[in-house]
Amino acid sequence: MDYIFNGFLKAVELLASGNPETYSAVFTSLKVTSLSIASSLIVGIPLGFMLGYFDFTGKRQVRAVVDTLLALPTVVVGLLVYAFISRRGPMGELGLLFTIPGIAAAQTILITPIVISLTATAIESLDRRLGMTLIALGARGRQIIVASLLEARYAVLIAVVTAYGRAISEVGASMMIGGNIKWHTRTITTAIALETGKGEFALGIALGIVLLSLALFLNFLLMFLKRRRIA
Amino acid sequence: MDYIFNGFLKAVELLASGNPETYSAVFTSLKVTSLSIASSLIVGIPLGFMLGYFDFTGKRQVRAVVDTLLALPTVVVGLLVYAFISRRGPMGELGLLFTIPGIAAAQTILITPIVISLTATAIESLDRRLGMTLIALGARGRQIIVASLLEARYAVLIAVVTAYGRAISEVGASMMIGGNIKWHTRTITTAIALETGKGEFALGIALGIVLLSLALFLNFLLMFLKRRRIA
Amino acid sequence: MESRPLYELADVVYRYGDHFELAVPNLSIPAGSSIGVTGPNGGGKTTLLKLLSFIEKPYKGTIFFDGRRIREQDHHVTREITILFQEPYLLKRTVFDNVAYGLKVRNERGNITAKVRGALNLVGLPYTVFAKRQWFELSGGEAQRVALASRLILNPRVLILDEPTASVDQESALLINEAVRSFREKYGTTLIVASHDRIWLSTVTDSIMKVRKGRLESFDPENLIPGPWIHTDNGLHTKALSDGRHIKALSPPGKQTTGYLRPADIVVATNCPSDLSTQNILEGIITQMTFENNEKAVFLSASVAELSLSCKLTQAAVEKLRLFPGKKVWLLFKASSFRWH
Amino acid sequence: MESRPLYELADVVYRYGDHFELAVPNLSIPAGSSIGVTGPNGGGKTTLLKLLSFIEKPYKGTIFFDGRRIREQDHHVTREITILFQEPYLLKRTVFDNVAYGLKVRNERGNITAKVRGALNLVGLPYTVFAKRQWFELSGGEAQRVALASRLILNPRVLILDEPTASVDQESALLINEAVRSFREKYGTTLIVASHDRIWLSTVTDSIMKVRKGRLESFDPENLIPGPWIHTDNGLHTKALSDGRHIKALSPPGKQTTGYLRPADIVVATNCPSDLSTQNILEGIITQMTFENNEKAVFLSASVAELSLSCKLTQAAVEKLRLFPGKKVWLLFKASSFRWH
Amino acid sequence: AEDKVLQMATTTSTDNTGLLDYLAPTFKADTGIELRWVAVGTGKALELGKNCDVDVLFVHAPAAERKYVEAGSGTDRRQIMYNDFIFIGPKADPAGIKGASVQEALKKIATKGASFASRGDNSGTHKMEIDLWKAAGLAVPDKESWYIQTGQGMINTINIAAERDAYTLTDRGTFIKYEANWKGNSPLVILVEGDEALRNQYSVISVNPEKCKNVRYEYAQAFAHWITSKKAQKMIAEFKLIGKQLFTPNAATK
Ligand SMILES: Nc1ncnc2c1ncn2[C@@H]1O[C@H](COP(=O)(O)OP(=O)(O)OP(=O)(O)O)[C@@H](O)[C@H]1O
Ligand SMILES: Nc1ncnc2c1ncn2[C@@H]1O[C@H](COP(=O)(O)OP(=O)(O)OP(=O)(O)O)[C@@H](O)[C@H]1O
Ligand SMILES: [Mg+2]
Ligand SMILES: [Mg+2]
Repeated sequence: MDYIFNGFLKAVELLASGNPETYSAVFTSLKVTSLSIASSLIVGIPLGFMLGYFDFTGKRQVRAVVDTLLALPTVVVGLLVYAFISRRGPMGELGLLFTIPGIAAAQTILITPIVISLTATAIESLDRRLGMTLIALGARGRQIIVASLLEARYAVLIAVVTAYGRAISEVGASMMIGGNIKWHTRTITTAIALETGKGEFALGIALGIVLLSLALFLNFLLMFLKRRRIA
Repeated sequence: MDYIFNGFLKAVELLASGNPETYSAVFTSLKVTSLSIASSLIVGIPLGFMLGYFDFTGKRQVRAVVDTLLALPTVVVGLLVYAFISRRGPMGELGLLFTIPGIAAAQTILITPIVISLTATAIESLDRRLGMTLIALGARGRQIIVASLLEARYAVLIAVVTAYGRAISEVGASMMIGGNIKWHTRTITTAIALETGKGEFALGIALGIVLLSLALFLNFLLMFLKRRRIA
Repeated sequence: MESRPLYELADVVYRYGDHFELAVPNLSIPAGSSIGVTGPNGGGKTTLLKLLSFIEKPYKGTIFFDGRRIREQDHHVTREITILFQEPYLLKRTVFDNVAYGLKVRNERGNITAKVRGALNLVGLPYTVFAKRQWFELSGGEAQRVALASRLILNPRVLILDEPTASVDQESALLINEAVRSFREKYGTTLIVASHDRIWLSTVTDSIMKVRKGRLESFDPENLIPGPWIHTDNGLHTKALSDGRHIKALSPPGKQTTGYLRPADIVVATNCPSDLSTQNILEGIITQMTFENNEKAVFLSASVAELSLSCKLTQAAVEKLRLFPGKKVWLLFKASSFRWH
Repeated sequence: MESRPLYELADVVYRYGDHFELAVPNLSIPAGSSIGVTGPNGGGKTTLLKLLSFIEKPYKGTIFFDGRRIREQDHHVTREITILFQEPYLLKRTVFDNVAYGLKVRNERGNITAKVRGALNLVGLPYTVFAKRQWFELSGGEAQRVALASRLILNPRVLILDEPTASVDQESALLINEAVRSFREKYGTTLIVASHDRIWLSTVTDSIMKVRKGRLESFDPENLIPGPWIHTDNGLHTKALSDGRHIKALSPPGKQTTGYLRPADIVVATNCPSDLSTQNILEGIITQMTFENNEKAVFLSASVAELSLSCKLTQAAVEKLRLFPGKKVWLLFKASSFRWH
Repeated sequence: AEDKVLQMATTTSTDNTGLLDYLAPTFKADTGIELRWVAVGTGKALELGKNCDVDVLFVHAPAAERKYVEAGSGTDRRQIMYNDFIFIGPKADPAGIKGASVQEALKKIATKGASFASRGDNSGTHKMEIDLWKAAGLAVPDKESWYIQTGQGMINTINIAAERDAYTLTDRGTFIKYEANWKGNSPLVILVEGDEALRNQYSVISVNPEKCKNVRYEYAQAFAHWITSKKAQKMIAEFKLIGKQLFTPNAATK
């Protein structure tokens, strides 16, 4: 129990004292998740739209596979990506191992299924009259996608928030691909894993609180943006 | 690269040969996730309904907090639960540490926010006429909840699938609370972590494939159940 | 039928933001009566019906039902009232399950199939064709009728219908009319119906009230003549019709204001009259004549250029003038007869 | 206006599962014409309109537009056609954004505010009151009119409306009528409108067709007399009315079959006739008389017990008999006049 | 009847090498007690002991262990066995440390700025590394660009070293496993070994029953007794990984 209390104190201390190791990890986490979220949205939202909007044979099977990928363990993603970008791997030349883009690539694989699946559900949950109405009003191609996503904005937003939560909290792939290298690829979560492994439970909790504060800040920001859009 | 291929071979071998350690981990994973999914649904679905259905002051703030909890790192959950159920913790008497119910409790904390948040979004995305129609037809209290969830069934199902994916793939809390004790609390993911830690990457991948096969099987099962319900 | 008031509304107010307020200082609806509600779009009909069905709570004032204040937990009372919304929503289930839902939540499990069959019959949908259809396998009118059946099956004490015939074909409107009427006879159901179809409404209800700008008015159909009104030399204002003729009015408050003309203020002539003080003498063709049962009067519609003007006459006058649809008539009204809202 | 066919349909078939098939062996719609579509619920009106707007593709057959087959990628063509659905859907945006959306997707960014103002005016919604409202802050009829405005703003070459006046008040129906008419005059818009309101329909369209059970029929209103038909000794079948009187018919195919009676097959008398060969002589009250401009005939509705029967008469006959709403008449028709579907 | 279960916290090395899997069945056969263990870092293992969540510890961080016993959390610390640490690095050996003494090797690495991967996780290995830097009279590096702090387990740290052409300090057992995976083609080779300073001592500590009333002290004692017995010590000596002996038993057999 003490850990929790001490963890709170320590979290405040770390943040207030401007502890450089903590801030380095915070910024690394932010860089990694910004990259991975951006790329997973670019890939996942259009795919999710198509999966939700169009009817095609095998759609249900594709859906089941995407849903299965929600159960991808982070370590396995780490292993797979590692196999490709390790020096001996086919993409070893790129030098992605132990770099932030490398971690982001692994996280993208991890969270894109979430974006696809939840976006598809958001689109499927839309009123069946929407699609016809958009076409009747003259929307075509990309305009239909954009307008449908706007109609489903809250559900799509939650897809993003869920994916974000998964990315910022995952540790297996960051550890495996990033290597948890201090001052370079150490993220908040790999730092937590490290401190916990050392038996520094209070510090682990403190870092967890730092991470949650970050997420809370972003969510409140989102809340205000939402309120601004819809009075 | 080789170990991906070897991992496939090994996965087939492990499953076909009835490797007892693998099957023990599979069953442990299933037991843990069944428990955690069941309890997170019991808690999360009604809360998610309320968050999505009712308007109350502070609703948006509550929502932002729940969404923040989507970013709970598994290790932190592990630490928090550990602080409570460690022998020196307030619930130490229950002897939950290093047990399956202990892991399930931690996972429940991890995935309940997912269930709440996605259920709330599912309910919010419903047609605004539904609530009034149910009341007009005489539904009251629990009947409104049940009927609304049925209307949002696909979106709620994806909430469950997402939570399931998170539970079965998480390793931090299982490791921390379960202790990865062979034949007892070793789940597939902790086994993967162990093998990866040993450098047995192919075995890690093999176990990852086993886990995904399990998830795929369950998702296809779900797909058939869905088809049966709606011709 | 009893005449003890079933509903009594006292100083009821409901608001949407600051752009709409429904105010009902007092209103009482006798048990077993059949009330029609009409009025322009956005007048507040739906809002009133939602209050009467206890789906919405008034911001101020009280609605007494059966002499009692109703609280939210009075399920046994509120369950006796059912409302069919203007844009009915079907549950994502089969037609059967939609119609049976109300019985199921009331735990009335006996004889469900027979009851569903009966309810579908009442709205003219054969059970064998429709019961197993999914909610989306219906045309607009069919969906509306399924929604109605799901209310009728409940044998409610108060049946509130918001535009029940909006996309229903004429045969079915007739059918619904019959169903609702036989319902009232059998169960003494109190009926409250909002509709724009004044004729249909007068066949199902005993009295009609009008809701306009959130206020109850006695029902009195009016003709509307929109602007622009152009000021002329002789102190009058005129509106140009599409065929070049003009309507003259006295002092409209604004250029674009719509003028209202009561049907009773229009005189109908079969020959062009001369030497009359009325400013407006307009030739038109009778398009429709309707017998209004509640008022024992005939409403006549005549087309004058792009307008359709409604005049109220006695049966005797109609007979004397030998009016019939298609006949050419002259409509006479004074420039001062206009009312401006 | 031109009379070159704008649409030509050849052997078009559309199906929903095995319970409904719309078949149009051939149909041609001239450019600039105004066509009404009516028919019972589930007849196939909406389905036909969806095909004509290229929202749905026929299973078989071809729809030529402007003499060409239209492929999905012919956006410039399909964008000239716009349809307003029976249950309009508003985008989750403000009224302004809803109405402006069609312009935006066409990249017509000039003068949007003025155009939106104009379109809202056409449907009778003041810009200042409604433009900033959110999609849910509208009454049923207001929403329907916003949806219509979002179509009118597009100045489409073909305007397809499915029940545009279903929950619109009478004034607004008139307004819409005017708007649509002036549209046609200004832009030569081709208009296709489905509606159950035959009278309203005949004021906006040049001709009306009927869609029943997925087949096009020429429009010819009919009276429906539902069963049960009881076999009697003299070889006839009778249906009992609620007041004890009977309607007699020859050999209905089934007990519950509905009989159809054409309005032209009913003779109207102002005195009870005797010595007539017709089996059915029923006393009733005239409820409504309508002048049908397209056919230059008068349709008369009379209530006979729970039925409302429609009779078609010439203007001369109406004048001669001095018919007026509220008058008592006798309706005469033969037991053999019934048709059974 | 309730199972006799002894809950142990141990370090990853004893688990990863398979030593405990090899010993546990015999322990059960001899005493009827089932050994269950969680394999974690030394720091975490000590923390679990402090919280009374385990009955016995099997760890290798002598300094921390002594502190732990002094604080009263554990009793009866017994040395069991040792293995040794080795310096490994790229075949090319850019800093030229092959065959050098530990102190020399570290000085060369530091002056040349050759990449060095450190576990940086407070594990027994990490603590040993820090001691070695200090013993060599050098400041413990931190932000130096050649000093890679992985904060991970041994195998991952070795992997990182291999990817980065870095030196690292490892226990021999993990390296044997690593090397075996490469089938004689390992990019990293042993460069410094055999120094007395590189000894890695494993001990068993019972959790103090005076601090933790729930603890199964008897079983812990039984284990401590058993593991220091001749039989167990012989088994440890015979335990081989890929044909190589890993641990040298050195219990003070009573
Ligand atoms: N949810 C809402 N939020 C804000 N304003 C609303 C809402 N619903 C209705 N209004 C406004 O309240 C007024 C009354 O609406 P109401 O639906 O009661 O009208 P109505 O008489 O039923 O009209 P209609 O004939 O079009 O159905 C309208 O001006 C409408 O714009
Ligand atoms: N999505 C659908 N799936 C299956 N059947 C459908 C579907 N939509 C309509 N139908 C059926 O097809 C037939 C024709 O429907 P349609 O909507 O064209 O009728 P309509 O003439 O527009 O009727 P209404 O006057 O009620 O609007 C109906 O019997 C209806 O039940
Ligand atoms: Mg309304
Ligand atoms: Mg339709």
